[in-house]
Amino acid sequence: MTDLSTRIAGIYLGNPLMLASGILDENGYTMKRILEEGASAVVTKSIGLKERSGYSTPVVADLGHGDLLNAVGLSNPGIDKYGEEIKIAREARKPIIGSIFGSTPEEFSILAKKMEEFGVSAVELNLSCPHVKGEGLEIGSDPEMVESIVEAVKNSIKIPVFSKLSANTSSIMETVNAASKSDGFVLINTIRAMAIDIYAKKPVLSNGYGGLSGRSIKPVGIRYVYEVKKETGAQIIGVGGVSNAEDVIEYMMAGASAVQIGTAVGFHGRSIFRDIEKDLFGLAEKIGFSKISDLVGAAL
Amino acid sequence: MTDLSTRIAGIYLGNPLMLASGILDENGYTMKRILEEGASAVVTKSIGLKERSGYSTPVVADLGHGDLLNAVGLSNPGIDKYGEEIKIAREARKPIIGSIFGSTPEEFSILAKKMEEFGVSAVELNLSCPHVKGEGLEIGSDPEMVESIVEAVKNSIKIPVFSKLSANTSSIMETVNAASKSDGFVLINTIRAMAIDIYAKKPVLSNGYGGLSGRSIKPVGIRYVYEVKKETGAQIIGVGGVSNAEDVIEYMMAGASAVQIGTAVGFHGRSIFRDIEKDLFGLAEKIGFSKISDLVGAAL
Amino acid sequence: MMENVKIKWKKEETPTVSTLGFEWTRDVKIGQFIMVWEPGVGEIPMSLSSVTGTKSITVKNYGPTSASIVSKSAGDRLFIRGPYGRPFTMVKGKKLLIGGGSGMAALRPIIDSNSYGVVSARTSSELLFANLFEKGKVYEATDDGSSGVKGTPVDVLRKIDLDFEMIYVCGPEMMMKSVYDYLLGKVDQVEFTLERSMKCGIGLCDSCSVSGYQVCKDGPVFRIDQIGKMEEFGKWKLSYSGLRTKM
Amino acid sequence: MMENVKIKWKKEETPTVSTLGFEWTRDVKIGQFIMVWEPGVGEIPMSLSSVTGTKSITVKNYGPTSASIVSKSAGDRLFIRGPYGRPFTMVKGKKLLIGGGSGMAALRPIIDSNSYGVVSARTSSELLFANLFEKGKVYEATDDGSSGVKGTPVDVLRKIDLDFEMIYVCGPEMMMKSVYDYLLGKVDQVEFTLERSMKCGIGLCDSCSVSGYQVCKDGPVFRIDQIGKMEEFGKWKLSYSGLRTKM
Ligand SMILES: Cc1cc2nc3c(=O)[nH]c(=O)nc-3n(C[C@H](O)[C@H](O)[C@H](O)COP(=O)(O)OP(=O)(O)OC[C@H]3O[C@@H](n4cnc5c(N)ncnc54)[C@H](O)[C@@H]3O)c2cc1C
Ligand SMILES: Cc1cc2nc3c(=O)[nH]c(=O)nc-3n(C[C@H](O)[C@H](O)[C@H](O)COP(=O)(O)OP(=O)(O)OC[C@H]3O[C@@H](n4cnc5c(N)ncnc54)[C@H](O)[C@@H]3O)c2cc1C
Ligand SMILES: Cc1cc2nc3c(=O)[nH]c(=O)nc-3n(C[C@H](O)[C@H](O)[C@H](O)COP(=O)(O)O)c2cc1C
Ligand SMILES: Cc1cc2nc3c(=O)[nH]c(=O)nc-3n(C[C@H](O)[C@H](O)[C@H](O)COP(=O)(O)O)c2cc1C
Ligand code: FES
Ligand code: FES
Repeated sequence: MTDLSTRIAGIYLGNPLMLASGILDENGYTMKRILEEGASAVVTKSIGLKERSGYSTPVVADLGHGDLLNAVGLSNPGIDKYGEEIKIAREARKPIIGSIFGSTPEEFSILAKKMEEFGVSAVELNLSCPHVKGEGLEIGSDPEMVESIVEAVKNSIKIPVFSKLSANTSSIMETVNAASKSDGFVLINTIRAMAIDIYAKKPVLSNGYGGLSGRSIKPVGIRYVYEVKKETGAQIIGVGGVSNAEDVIEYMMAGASAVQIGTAVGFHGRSIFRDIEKDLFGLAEKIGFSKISDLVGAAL
Repeated sequence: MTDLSTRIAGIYLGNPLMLASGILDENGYTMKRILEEGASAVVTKSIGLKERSGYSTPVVADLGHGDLLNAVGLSNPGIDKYGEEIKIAREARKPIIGSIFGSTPEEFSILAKKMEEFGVSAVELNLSCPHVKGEGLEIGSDPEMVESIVEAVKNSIKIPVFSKLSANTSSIMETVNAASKSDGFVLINTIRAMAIDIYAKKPVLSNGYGGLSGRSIKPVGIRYVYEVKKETGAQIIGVGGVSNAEDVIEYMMAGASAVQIGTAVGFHGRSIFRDIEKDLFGLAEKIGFSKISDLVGAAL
Repeated sequence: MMENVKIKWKKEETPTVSTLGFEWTRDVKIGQFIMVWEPGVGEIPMSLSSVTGTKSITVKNYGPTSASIVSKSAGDRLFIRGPYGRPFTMVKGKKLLIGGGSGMAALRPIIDSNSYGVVSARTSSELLFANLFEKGKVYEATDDGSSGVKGTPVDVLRKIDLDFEMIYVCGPEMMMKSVYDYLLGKVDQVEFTLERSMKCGIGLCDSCSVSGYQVCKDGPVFRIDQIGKMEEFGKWKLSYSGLRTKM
Repeated sequence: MMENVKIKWKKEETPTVSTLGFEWTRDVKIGQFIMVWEPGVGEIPMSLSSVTGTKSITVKNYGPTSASIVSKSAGDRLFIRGPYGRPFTMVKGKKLLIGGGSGMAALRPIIDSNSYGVVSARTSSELLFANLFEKGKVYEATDDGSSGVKGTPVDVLRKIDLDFEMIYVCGPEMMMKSVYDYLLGKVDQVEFTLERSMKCGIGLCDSCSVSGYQVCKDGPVFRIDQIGKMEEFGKWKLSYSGLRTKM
């Protein structure tokens, strides 16, 4: 019997398929349902200290071919109120990973501690949020800041800490080294992008700029997973454009111990988790594996 | 009658469609044919001081959906021998832009001067080649180096100088500011990426890593064209994923005065220039323009 | 994928509601919706109030985006994407349509000679599409009693025989909750169209979810037995920020 | 898009040439080619030597990549993409096939009872597919005279009547150049398959171009009048780096 289970920083996953942050994880009931319908874990929406409305609609644009552009703008109810959603989601009795964003190491620590109190299995640091000091820059592009954040969070909680990094960088290894105290890396977040409607003569998102996700960014995600695995051997969760079983295997061969699925959940529906799981069983014979975790890094 | 002509740094283009660097521009006869078959200008392959074989095959991988991964590895015959190809291409009597790469300001100046001697209309600096000092980093991610290169080249030649920038950056404005003496910017080069064949359990390119081009990167190109146009008002040539007339209009509304086409020439064939030109005439009425250059920056 | 269509005609249905007709070649089923984008204003979901021939939306002037749509004229462009969502189950027999406010827009394409209606609104002038039912087949309910029963659709339902092959309900969630409570146990062929704030329309953002179901994708049409399993129906919704809010 | 197929059988054709058969559902026309990838070694173009039923490639052990392909066995995987390029024009009447070295691989699917062949090679044991022609319909030419005429295909052509509906030529470019020079002005229904070093196979890299035409996309099959317009044919090619080199 093919074994699809895997582990990331000691957390057992029944299959390598997790829900990515920001997709169907605002409402506790939705997360619970997604866990019941096949995801081995969910990552929450990125949560901050205070309630935020984010940008007004349109916040997403379907670009066709499985690609999406979004600028939701980190809307969230604030950490205190979000505990209620996690409580509901925990009824599914599977790992929940709390994603958090902030602008200082202190903010990240407070958020991480609250997440730990709410009973999540790990914390994911969204290091792609805007930097207060640098204009337009992400926190993740300031290695000193990244180092302080990871250190502060690691000192505040006992559960594993994952750093989610941006692909908008000239050197991912610089950020990886700065975040080396993390228990693992989540690669990658969306890529800076934009689309213009030529009839409206306007950007299609209310915010103008947005982040590209979906099929198009898979080769970018694969590259960074491969590079970081090769350079560090660290534990990695691959994200970006996973939409079928082949994509999962590709990420795992590049070095990921598990993957997260975002955009494709929208295009395919929540059944994507069960459908990919079924296809993974089918691929086991064609590719020749009995334990999927044996494939981690097979292409390195 | 719809006017499709445009200008970039004073260079007249009969239509906004140029051939991008590295695609069908190794052999002078090919460039000549492409100019005769509808491109308003061609950019040469990036040429260095000495002959280079580049990477062994596979150097490209068709990823489907109009996407391509490549790692050609800057193969070129060396600047001295390349003059012969430019001589052949010049028989078409349309602008030729000489793309050059090097690792020091001095190298870039020597190359630029040779290109000027060969009779090109402008020089395009490929600032995405590997940096000798930084491991894995591109020259374009070192602002001081970029500044020295642009300055050195500007001091060496009289024809316009375009800086072609990478999207692999946490802040494109930093590079743009460093290259502010350029007569224009060419945005963007390929995006770092990789693909693994799960049956071969190996990267599909001989070099492992490669650059993503084609349809997928268009939203990334649009974003940087928009951002740089908005911040600087500089003249811009948009590149990345242009495959039809709508894409051309989208780049122009984002701020590009002209576009370059690479990957789509392969998938569509050389006839893409004439076909897009025809479709642009068709779109003129639907969108409402009589001079295509009036659309430059319309979405800003 | 965003598309754009030219508005062919515009018709004022009530003082606050207008219908916009446009040619659109996509195949649309009754109950499905589109996302309508007003560049520079916002993007909101709208049911198709006509799904064959010239298609249409029937829009209530409510907030900024709907106001902007309603202010358009024939010849203007409408930016739309879709159609999205699961449609109604169509039946041949006698059917009852219960619509509150602009909710009648989604039900409009169902109206035929075998349809009965319960049309409700704040006041008489806002009763939408009541005139499209055959004579004697429509019941009205107004908050102010200016037309028909003074009260809610439930006040009408109490008075009529529920012998229909299918009952379709669309309106504000609290109205539907009261209809649901009344119909529960009496009939089982009922479909409700839920309305939640929608950001993406394609099952990604979670803003429209009710008890784990995405209204944009699993709905907007749900059967009464599905509604019965939704703890959040008529009780909780998430605000634009994601804050759990009592209805 | 890379695909992979399992090798069904392997047949040694000459001491240096083997044919590999595999099932592949794509529709292939005679004269088209595929790119064959040997992971860790290289990727090279190969004509299909059978285009219906079980497909095949016929490979000459030449350099590292072809050697690696030839060393494979039935059951092994072959990584391929394609088919690429423009095929031969098929005719019903009498035809002449002129093949040099492994060039016969591309011509093989044309061989039928109405085909005549001029098969050339360095030496007798390397004559490829000469045995597939009907008796008396094949002429041989070897550099060392070990079989047939000692010389080139042109030495054969001089001796025969050129009354064919179509002449197909495939082989080393200098051989084809001499055939071209000989046939020019005598016949006009001739098709040549050009061979150039190919990096991309899809019309992007320019490494296969001859006078502005991409052999991978506009060819590999060209008519004699097209060849006539190619200044570079038989004269110049670009090396792997792009250096203009005399042939
Ligand atoms: C499936 C479905 C079908 C519908 N069909 C119809 C129909 O046929 N006819 C009809 O009249 N109505 C219909 N509606 C209701 C209609 O979509 C709403 O009336 C409409 O969204 C109101 O938008 P508004 O901008 O006019 O009003 P507002 O209430 O001002 O805006 C609501 C919208 O504004 C945005 N928004 C809200 N708060 C914030 C904030 N804090 N920050 C930024 N943005 C915010 C959101 O996009 C929200 O959806 C339907 C709804 C659904 C779900
Ligand atoms: C359309 C077409 C159809 C063909 N059909 C057949 C056929 O049916 N049968 C057959 O036997 N042959 C065929 N050939 C010829 C065949 O492709 C060559 O013999 C083959 O490329 C030889 O490759 P090799 O690696 O074995 O030899 P080599 O000569 O060692 O390698 C040639 C290849 O290696 C790479 N290379 C060369 N120089 C360098 C360098 N400096 N750095 C890095 N890489 C380099 C290139 O990819 C080059 O194409 C065909 C060729 C074409 C163009
Ligand atoms: C609508 C949307 C919202 C997102 N919100 C977040 C977020 O709040 N925090 C975060 O770390 N990533 C967020 N992401 C990024 C995803 O988690 C993921 O990294 C990215 O979409 C790539 O994966 P995909 O191609 O499978 O979607 C969001 C993505 C989308 C599409
Ligand atoms: C095969 C290939 C080779 C390329 N070589 C170069 C090069 O030598 N110099 C350069 O500046 N860009 C090079 N590029 C990048 C293109 O010029 C262009 O910036 C990129 O491909 C995006 O455009 P596209 O999507 O239209 O292909 C190359 C791209 C491809 C696909
Ligand atoms: S509107 Fe986004 S999930 Fe339904
Ligand atoms: S092989 Fe690249 S253009 Fe023909």
